[in-house]
Amino acid sequence: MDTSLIEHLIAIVGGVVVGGSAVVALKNDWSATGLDGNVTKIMLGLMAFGCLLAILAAFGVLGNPISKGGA
Amino acid sequence: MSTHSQPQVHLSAGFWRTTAVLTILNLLALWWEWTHPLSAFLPEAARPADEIDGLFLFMTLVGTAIFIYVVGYLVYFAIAFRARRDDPENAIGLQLHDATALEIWWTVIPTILVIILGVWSTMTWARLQSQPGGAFTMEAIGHQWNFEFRYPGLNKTIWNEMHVPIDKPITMHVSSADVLHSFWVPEGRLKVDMVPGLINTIRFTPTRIGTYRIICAEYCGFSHGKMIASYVVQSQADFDKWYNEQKNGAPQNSGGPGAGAAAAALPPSTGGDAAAGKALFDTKCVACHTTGAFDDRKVGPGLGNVLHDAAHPDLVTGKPATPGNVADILKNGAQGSIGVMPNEQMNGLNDKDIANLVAYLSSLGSK
Amino acid sequence: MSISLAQHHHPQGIDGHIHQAPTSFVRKYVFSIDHKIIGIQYFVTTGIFMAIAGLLAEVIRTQLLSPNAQFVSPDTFNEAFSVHGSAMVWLVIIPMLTGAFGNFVMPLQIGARDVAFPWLNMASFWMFPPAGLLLFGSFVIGAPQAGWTEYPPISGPQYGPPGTTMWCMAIFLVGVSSTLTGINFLVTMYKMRAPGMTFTRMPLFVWAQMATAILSMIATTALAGALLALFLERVFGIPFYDPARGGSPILWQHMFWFYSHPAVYIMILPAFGIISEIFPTFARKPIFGYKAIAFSSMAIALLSFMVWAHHMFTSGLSPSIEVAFMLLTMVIAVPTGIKIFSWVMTLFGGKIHFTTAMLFAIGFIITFLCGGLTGIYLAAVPVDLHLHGTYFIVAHLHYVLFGGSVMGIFAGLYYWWPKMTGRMMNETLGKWHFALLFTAFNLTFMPMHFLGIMGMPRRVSFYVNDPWFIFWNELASIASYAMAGSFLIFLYNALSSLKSGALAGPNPWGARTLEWQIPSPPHYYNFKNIPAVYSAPYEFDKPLPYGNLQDELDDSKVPPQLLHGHGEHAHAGAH
Amino acid sequence: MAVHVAAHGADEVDHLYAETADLRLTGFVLFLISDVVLFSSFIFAYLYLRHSVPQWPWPPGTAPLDTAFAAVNSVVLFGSGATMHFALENWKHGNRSKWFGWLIATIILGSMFLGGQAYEYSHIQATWGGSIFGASFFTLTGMHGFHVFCGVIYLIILGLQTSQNVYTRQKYFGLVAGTLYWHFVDVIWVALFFLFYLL
Repeated sequence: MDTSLIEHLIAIVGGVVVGGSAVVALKNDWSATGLDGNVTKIMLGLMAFGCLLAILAAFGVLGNPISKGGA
Repeated sequence: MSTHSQPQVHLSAGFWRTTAVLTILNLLALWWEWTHPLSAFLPEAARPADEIDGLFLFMTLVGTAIFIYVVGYLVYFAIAFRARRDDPENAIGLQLHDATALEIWWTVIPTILVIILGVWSTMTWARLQSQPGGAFTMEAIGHQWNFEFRYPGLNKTIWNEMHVPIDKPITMHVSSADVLHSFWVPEGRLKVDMVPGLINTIRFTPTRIGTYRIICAEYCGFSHGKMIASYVVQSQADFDKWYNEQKNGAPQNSGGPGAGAAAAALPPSTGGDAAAGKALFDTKCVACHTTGAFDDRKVGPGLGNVLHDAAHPDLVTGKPATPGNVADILKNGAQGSIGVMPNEQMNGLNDKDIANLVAYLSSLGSK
Repeated sequence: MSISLAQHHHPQGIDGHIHQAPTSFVRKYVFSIDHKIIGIQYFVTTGIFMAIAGLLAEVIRTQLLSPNAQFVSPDTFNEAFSVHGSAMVWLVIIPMLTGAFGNFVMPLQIGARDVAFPWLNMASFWMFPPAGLLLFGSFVIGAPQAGWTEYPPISGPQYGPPGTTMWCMAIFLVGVSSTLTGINFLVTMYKMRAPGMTFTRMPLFVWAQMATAILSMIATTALAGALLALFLERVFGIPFYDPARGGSPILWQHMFWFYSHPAVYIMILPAFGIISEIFPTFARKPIFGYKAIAFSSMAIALLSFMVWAHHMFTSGLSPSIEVAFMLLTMVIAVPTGIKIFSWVMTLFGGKIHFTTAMLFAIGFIITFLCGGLTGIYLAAVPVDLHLHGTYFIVAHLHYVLFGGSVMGIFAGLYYWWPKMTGRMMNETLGKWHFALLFTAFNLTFMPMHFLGIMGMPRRVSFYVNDPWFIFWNELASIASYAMAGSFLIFLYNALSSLKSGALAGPNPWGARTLEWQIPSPPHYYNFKNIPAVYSAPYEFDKPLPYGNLQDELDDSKVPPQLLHGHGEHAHAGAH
Repeated sequence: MAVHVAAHGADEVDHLYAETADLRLTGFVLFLISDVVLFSSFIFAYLYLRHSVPQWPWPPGTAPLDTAFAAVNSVVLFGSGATMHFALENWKHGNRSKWFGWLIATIILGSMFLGGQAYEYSHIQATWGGSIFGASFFTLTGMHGFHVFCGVIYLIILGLQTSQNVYTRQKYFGLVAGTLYWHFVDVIWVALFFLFYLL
């Protein structure tokens, strides 16, 4: 099977899984207080955003057109 | 601190007397500054200058007023409210925490002044930007440590001498061949940095016939302080005369590096007088060089056996150590690892001097 | 872990919990974790650096005695002013105001037993001596020559002397150190104030230190980036600034000034704080407009991040950007003005005691005001076109950094000297020091305004052979020697005070802030009991607003007649 | 020093611990902020250089970066962030075995990211010193990679410490710091991923 295809599958599936868990964690921690609690919330949010970016990239919505393997 | 009960403040006669004195001082100072604008000391040789001087004068007037009043009251308060000898040791001052009205005043007034200044500067700056250019467009290029000028229709470059016709709006593109320089004509209040890899544009109109200084105002190395050229404002007729001379005359080079040097024939490296060369070496070169071995450096290497050194067969230019190549360095200078060998212009040498120096250097350590 | 546990004393923490001072010389004076010792270490180190950098300044002035002097070669001259500038900024003024004064005074003023991270504090100090060695040591292999700003390409691999790389390393080290100090102080001031010391009860010096700490924490890291990039370009040839390979010299100017403009305020805000302590104390009245001064510090700190490009008006930025930066820069004049007016008004109706510290504070206002006003010229783009890169800039920056920061440093030194050493300095000598320094300072730097306006660029080892230029340059040089002389007076005064100065007692000035309510010099643990704070610090007509201080002075080795400072009298007298 | 601590009742010590942990947390967050500024200054440099040339990557002819692969690698790193979060959660709930499991997962994922980056480096034709493209890309991602590397080492140390009961269910500031730091390298990567691969 084509490595590029595998790459995209991993990126999308992984992105969904990780981003999903990040969102869930964020939801559970929503009530957290204190400096560490709030910082963690910010971090989790940004992480979920990163996963979204990864998924969009894999779908070719963002970034340069899908290229094969390394250069 | 509004919680504190504010004590009664009444201003003494001394305060009002001081105010009067300061006001008189101020009027005198402002009158002097008004009658002695910058142009009285530094002529205005280009169009933006008058605008800039106007702004300059405004700032000076306001700045002086602020300075005199603030320092005046500071000193007056300090003296008037000093602890007297007969005061009890634990005497305390007026327990005054703030005075809202006063604070509003000294916030609002500076704000207004800042707004005026900001608007005025912005408008001036906009006018400087939108100056007419284009009677002709020339180029200036900074080199270590010379200014190169290029004129339209002139197939060669002019070194360190910028001729412009009076009352003609000129557009000039400036850049640099090596490091940062800055093109500054104090009499024109003109300054723009010469940045390698970037072309900056400056527009101005010469307004006063005469010869003025072009100074490099951005540090550029060993001879930064001597990187000075002349800004010659001429009548249209004189300018045309000069321009045609340049056009028809032999391709001259005013001893600059780069193009100028390339055009130059290799300077004479033979037939020099070693004795004269020694005299010259002992007055000029010794500033940076010894006649000892290579490692006997001051700034540059020892030149005792520059032409006979098995350990250093090549010169700093990477060329073999021949009299010709030494003469080349003497003429055009060279970039060393920890410093720079200035060119002949910087060292005030002519071809004969160079020949003499080469002869002297060849005579050294040859045994 | 357990070590650092035992080091921290939050006010609400275990109050009775006091440590024995370390006994071994090394742990006590060399690798000490006591903020007071570290502060004094900073004073000594930066003092030495200041002497060296000052001598370099005299080299510069001596060269400029005549238009074509051969006192030193142009290369040496360029090295001299470059290292002078770098050292004065990074090795003298910044560490003196944050490391030295901040360390010694700030924890005492907030009623803490030490800073939040004493070991980190020690580490930050010990980054300084190596940095100094790197910078001054660069002379061995050819020191940097492009001034303290080191604009590429002339500081880059192709042109810059080898020592420029050492310069990068030295400044990087200083940067790390002052970032860590900033973090350390910020946590200390935020978390470790004595109970009852709300933000608006903090002495103004602490406010200034807080604004400064924020700046050094954020801005200095940006400088680290710029330096790292220059280092990579010089050592590994990575193109950031090299135009030949697509890099941009202007990029350095942006990255450098994004730090170095806030740095200007790092160098002046603590001096503001010092002045704000000295004026109330010696005018015997509360500071005028406490909140205005405190908040204007914060405003200045905030604005300082948005004005960096006013150092680049001739570099060829787009005109609209230049206007934006010009206007933002002018705005800073307002909070600065508020400060100055408030200080002047603080003298109004006072009972002013003319101690040396007070004289320096007054001198500070005059010279700093002058520097501030010339700053406005440079803020306006059109005028800056004429003045940029000239001796006018040199004059302006020395009026701000010498007439401002250094005057403030001396004011603070004379003020807190008794607290640091337990002994008084000779006031007469001190006043001579002030008179000579103030006169010589103005004679040295005032002419530079004229020189710059009339066409003398900065960083030149030659100038036009013209009697007018020669006259003012000679005046400046000769006055600069007098200035050096005044430093000798101070040195003698300090040393003889250490040897045989009169005992100071806890509160020789009758000051109201916390550090003066405990013995001089303070005990290793500062406070026997963490004090409680009931009100603002400068209320001379009220009793001292502190609790838990009853027996602080009992075992201090001070003659009984000195045991009660003026502060106590004022308090008694108000009843 | 330990003596001093022992000299007080357990509750006092806990109180003191809470305070010191609080101080350190604040200090650590401030440290992370200043580290963000360090990255920001290089990001500014990258954007400035990129803006100063007509096309990107510069010089023309440089092959663009492989977005798809980077996306996978990013997901790996983000995943490690999630696992680290779960690890700390489990520690807070006193579940040591799960803590170790998630911690080891984090370490593995982090190492995988580093491996992926090494692979990417070896397949890019642009070189570090060759162009402003290489300069900005390798400097920034290299700096980030170095942070990740340090993070992996840090996590391994934390693992060893917990196995030797350095931390308790009440006193585990080191673990909080480790987690925050790891989240921090994640978040920095979000920025770099977007700026280099998607912009």
